[in-house]
Amino acid sequence: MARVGVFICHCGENIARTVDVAAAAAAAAKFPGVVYSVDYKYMCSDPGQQLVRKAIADHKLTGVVVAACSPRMHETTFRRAAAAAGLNPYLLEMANVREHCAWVHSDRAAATAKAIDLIRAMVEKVKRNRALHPISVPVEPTAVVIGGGIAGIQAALDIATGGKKVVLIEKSPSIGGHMARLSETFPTLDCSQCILTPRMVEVANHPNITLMTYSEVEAVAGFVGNFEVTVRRKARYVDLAKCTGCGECWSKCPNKKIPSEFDARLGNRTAIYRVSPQAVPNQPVIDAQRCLMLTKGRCGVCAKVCPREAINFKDADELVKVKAGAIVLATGFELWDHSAYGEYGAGRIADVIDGFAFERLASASGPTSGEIRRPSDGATPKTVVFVQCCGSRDEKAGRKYCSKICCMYTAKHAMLYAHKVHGGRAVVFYMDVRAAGKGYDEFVRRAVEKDGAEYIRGRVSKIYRRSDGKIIVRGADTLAGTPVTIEADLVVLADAIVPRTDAQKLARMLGVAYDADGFFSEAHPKLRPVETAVAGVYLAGVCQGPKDIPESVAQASAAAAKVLGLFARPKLEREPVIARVNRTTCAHCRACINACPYKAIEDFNIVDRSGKLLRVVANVNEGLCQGCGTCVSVCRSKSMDLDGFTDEQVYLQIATLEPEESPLPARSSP
Amino acid sequence: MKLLRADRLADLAAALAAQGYRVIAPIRQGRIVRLAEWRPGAAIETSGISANSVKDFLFPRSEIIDRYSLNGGDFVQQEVSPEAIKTVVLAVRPCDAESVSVLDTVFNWDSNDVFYNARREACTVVSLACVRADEHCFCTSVGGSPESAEGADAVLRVAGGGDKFIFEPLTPKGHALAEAAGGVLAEGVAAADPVAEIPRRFDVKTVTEWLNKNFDSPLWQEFAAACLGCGACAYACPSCHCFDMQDESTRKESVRYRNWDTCGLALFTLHTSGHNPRSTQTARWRQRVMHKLSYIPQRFNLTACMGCGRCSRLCPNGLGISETCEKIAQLCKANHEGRAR
Amino acid sequence: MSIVDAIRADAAGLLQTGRAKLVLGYRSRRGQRVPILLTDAAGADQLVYDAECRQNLAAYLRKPEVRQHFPVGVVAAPPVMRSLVMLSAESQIAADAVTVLAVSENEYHGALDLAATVQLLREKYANLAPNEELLRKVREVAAMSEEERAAFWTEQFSKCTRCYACRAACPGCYCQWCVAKRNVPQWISTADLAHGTFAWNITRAFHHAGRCTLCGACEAACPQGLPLMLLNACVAECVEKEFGHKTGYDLAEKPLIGSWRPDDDDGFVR
Amino acid sequence: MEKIEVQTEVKTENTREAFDPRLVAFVCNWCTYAGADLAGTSRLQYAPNVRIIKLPCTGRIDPLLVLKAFEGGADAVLISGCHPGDCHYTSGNYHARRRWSVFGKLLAFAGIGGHRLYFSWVSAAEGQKFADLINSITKEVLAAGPFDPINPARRRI
Repeated sequence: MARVGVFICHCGENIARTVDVAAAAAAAAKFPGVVYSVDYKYMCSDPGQQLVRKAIADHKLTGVVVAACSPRMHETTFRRAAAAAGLNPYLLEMANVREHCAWVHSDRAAATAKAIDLIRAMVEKVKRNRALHPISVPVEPTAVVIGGGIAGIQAALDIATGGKKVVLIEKSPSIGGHMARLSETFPTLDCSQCILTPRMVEVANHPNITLMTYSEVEAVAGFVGNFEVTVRRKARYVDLAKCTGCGECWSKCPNKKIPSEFDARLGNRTAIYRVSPQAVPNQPVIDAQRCLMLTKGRCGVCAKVCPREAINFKDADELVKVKAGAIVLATGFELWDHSAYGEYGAGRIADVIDGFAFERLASASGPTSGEIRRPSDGATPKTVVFVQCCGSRDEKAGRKYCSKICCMYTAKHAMLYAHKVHGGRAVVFYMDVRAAGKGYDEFVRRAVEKDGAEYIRGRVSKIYRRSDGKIIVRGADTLAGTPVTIEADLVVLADAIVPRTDAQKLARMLGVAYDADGFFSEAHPKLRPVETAVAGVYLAGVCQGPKDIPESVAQASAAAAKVLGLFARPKLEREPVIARVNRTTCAHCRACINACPYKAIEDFNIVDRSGKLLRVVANVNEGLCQGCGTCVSVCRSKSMDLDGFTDEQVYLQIATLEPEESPLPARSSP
Repeated sequence: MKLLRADRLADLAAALAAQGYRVIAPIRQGRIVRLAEWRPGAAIETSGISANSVKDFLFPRSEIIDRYSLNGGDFVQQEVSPEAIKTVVLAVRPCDAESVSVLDTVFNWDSNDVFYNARREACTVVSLACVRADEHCFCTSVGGSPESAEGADAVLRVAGGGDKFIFEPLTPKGHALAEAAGGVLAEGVAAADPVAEIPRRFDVKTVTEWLNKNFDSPLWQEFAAACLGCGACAYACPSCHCFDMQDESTRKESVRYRNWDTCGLALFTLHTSGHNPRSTQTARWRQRVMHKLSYIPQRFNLTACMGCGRCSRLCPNGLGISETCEKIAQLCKANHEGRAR
Repeated sequence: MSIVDAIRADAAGLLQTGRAKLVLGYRSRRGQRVPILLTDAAGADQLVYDAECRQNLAAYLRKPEVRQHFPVGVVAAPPVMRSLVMLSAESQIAADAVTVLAVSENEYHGALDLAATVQLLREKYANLAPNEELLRKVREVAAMSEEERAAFWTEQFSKCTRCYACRAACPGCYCQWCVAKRNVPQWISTADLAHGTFAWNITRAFHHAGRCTLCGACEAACPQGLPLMLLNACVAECVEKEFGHKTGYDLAEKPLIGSWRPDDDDGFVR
Repeated sequence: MEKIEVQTEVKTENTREAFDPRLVAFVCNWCTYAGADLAGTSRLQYAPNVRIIKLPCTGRIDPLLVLKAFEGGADAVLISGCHPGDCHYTSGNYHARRRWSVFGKLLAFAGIGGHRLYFSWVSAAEGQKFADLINSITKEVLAAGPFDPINPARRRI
């Protein structure tokens, strides 16, 4: 027989003012199964908790209902108190008579009646509660970091320095990401490569970091503490163990006119190439689509000149399985392709470029060695127009959000231009200048006041090349209320930041949610900004939303702290609210397997003693199940149930909320 | 001799209703004819056989047999009296009327079922001898006949080529009914029309003998092959009488229902352990046939099949007691001939 | 060769070659069409087929007595073919467990495996003509006032004896433990009083959302004449209109209830 | 198939007696329950007719729960959870939405219309929306009258 104790909190006057707590306690005392019922001024106070502990012991309670505030406030408090008295904490439930009753009603009689109903429902529920025990899952103390940009680098270094193993997976042949392509960084104007390169090298040399460049995640299985990540190591055709990065091969490669992705196609590279002189690892890779040997079967110059015999034309993709306890997503971003804007020349005007192209023009290691020359003819532009919000904050283009960093880098571009081309004219079209951040607004002011950038508030409606080669930028000055036409030599569009095109594929692999714009969703926008809703998967950098470098680094360190926290204990404990299959009655229709948002349900073979397959049924993986209960609802035979919210518990809650006078049939059918 | 014009059947119903009877009669509802409470204006269909049987009004599909109320922490048992409304069931088939004897027996053999008996006491059964039968009727094969009066309180017999009925009261209840009918029944003389000819399909004694010896026959698998395991046959059967008990409760009270149940459903014999002694539909169908034609005959010297043919008529899959019995009879005949030779 | 002759020949062939150990078909009995389970090719000449063959023979595939005879041949009209595909998608039958003797009112398509059956369905039976009479009745009920509709269903459900003939006749009802059997908790009252029969019939209809092929076997099996197809058609209409879902045309079909799209109807949500 | 419109209009000529509607709300733990908490902490007043039953996610809310609530005499049932895309469990509410889309139409067809069964998305931030929702549902149910005692879904006396 159930022996339930009911504890009704006055919450000072908060509850007692509206709910007749004494009447509620008296009513609860009469509920079937209730052996103890009391009201008290402050249940969450020490004496209040002591009341619970003592009653559990004195009355041999098998269940406790605390009628007080929202369980979100104090459920943990009271469950701890129950546990201290030797009662399984999951045998305690809270009836929310403050937020859901006393605070939202003024009619004392109605509020009291409602409070009694809420308590009765919880008493009925707790009578069917089962002792639950936190689920213990072993943890593989290795983290996989996906993406080798600054966020991934930071996360990897922090975790590795914390003493745990890291596997850093990077899609391209070198780590460094977009930051490696920048010239200088705002607001300090320090050289991007100068601050990044040491970090890249540290990654390569760190004993706790395994670096997998030119590799992509192919599949993810498992769950927090026990992921298995399948990585495709793409064929590099260069044996990293043998290659010293001497450069003989790429200097002799006959195919020299391949536009360099790193240099925003403003410079060229060879078919066997290093991404950049600072690449880590500092060894080349063969572009299989461009290599004459690999495409046409003749050439092989690189192999001939290589002093270490490191070239292997027979290299093939390789699948590697990595076991990991946590995953950090740092897949970064790409720029939106402005060729969708027909009014801006649809990407066909060579001298209308994006921000990265300008970074490469301004970079000392770039194709122009840091001189600002326009792509079409190499001339030094006398007038440069910068257009902010190109694709951002534009519903028409499908992106309502602000890309966040463009205001700052545009100011930086204008400033760098002024420093490099004396007497040049920099015009910036903007919607708003968003420069919140330490030293940011000052930086923009400097661009305007010291370096003479002309800021025009308004959108650009059209960009085209006039027959004389000038690029005509038509727009509006909304402050002056006049149309503006600028004759420019170069136009730099601050294209929107968009997630990697293949990010959604990765999200689906992991079960991680992404928002309407394709950025990964954090578990909570305020309180869990680096976790995803999938336990053990964390976010770092722009893959979660537009960010600048310090923010990306901060989030990466936060993600690393979360990973180290997870790895601090050899096993992890999870809330035992998980689904269970009744194997006797499961019909194996696989509806639950299809519906589970976590892929936590799998086939399970029931075999006899000789190993012969008898039946296949569904099985819940305790480590993966998050306890949403979607499987319970799609199960037609009710062979699935959810601990903590079982069918029986919910049924009794509903049944007891019927009006008291709710009758049973008075008579049989005649 | 009391006579009733064929077109005055509804008047008889009206007269009885006026005398406080609840009148149950075969009435068309959609695509089927069911025994249902007669309301003024409803036509009584006498041509075929109703989908449900008299059983529905003696042993209803759900009956409250116990009731408790909650008083403080204690349950208090409440008095539950059987629902027994003075009822007449009009123009049912002789096979239906006969089935009442089986029900009388099974509800009274070890203890007296007060619920059944109260309803039975309050119920007057008027059968209508069959002048027509369909291809599923087989009463003559199980010892019945289209003009049997067994179990009936009064019999209607078709006369004058169908334009009138002879009303023949048989029991005090039947006579009381005739009195209540008053002027609707007229005195007169008529000769009953010939009853339907229903060929004998099998000899029930031979079948029972075979059943008594062949519980383990592999043929059961074949007999039951087409059975998908529902309760259509048992619930339509006038003599099937198995039930289950279920409790239902609210905040203040709880009731215990006696609901129809059937050996055709797997749940019927399922143990709490998960073991089911009748784990296959083959075993369940065998139970149904055995119960009717072996166990009840052995125990009560009765045949629990009236040959109404409802099982064959309603089974979507063509099973029926007669189908199985015919197969058994053929088998016995073949065996017999084989031995003779 | 007539349709029936072709079915007989193929059924006999399947049994003779061992491609099937059992053939599920129809025979004639006292003017009714009833199922026959053939294990011997010699019995194939009992097989018949016409529009009166209303049972969905796919329902037999849940019987252990039938499953022990896998692989089986099944005489199947388009709705039954769709049921077979649905059963395969729901992992109730292996792809090689069934050979389909694919037939329609005026054509016989031969003995096909499930993949070929899907192809046939897509090519020739992608848009099965709706039952106009049924739709007319659905519209009639839909047009009633809410009170009238409640009264209509009260009367209909009051006939239900909970014999579960509808369940037995339906291939989609393969759960050994139907929700109607559950008693901890007892979601569906077993008493034949209104609430139990309402809960049963509504739950039955809902459980077939996106799975029902409108074969009509349940209604044909109902001994009390409940208009079950009205409920089935109402659900099927919603499923097709709102989600473009038609079951039984894809062996890898995802269940309708148990999958979702971000652009699913949101109009009814406040 | 041509679209079938189910009549769900409440007859306005019906004059209903005043009564105290009973509203059972099945809500998810992460959004609507928290939204109702916010209504509380913001001291937003709403009709005391609602009884909240908390479940982890709208995905957990089986149609059987709704049938049970109606059986016992609920005048209206509300199902509420996270907005599309906001589900704590990523997609439980999407599953729920599809389920309710079908089930709502089936129930309407069987005689339980729109003024008995309500669906809403209420986020943890929408305390006001929750309060408004309860008030408007209570008002609508008052106008529609008590859940028909002879509705087939009701436990029959």
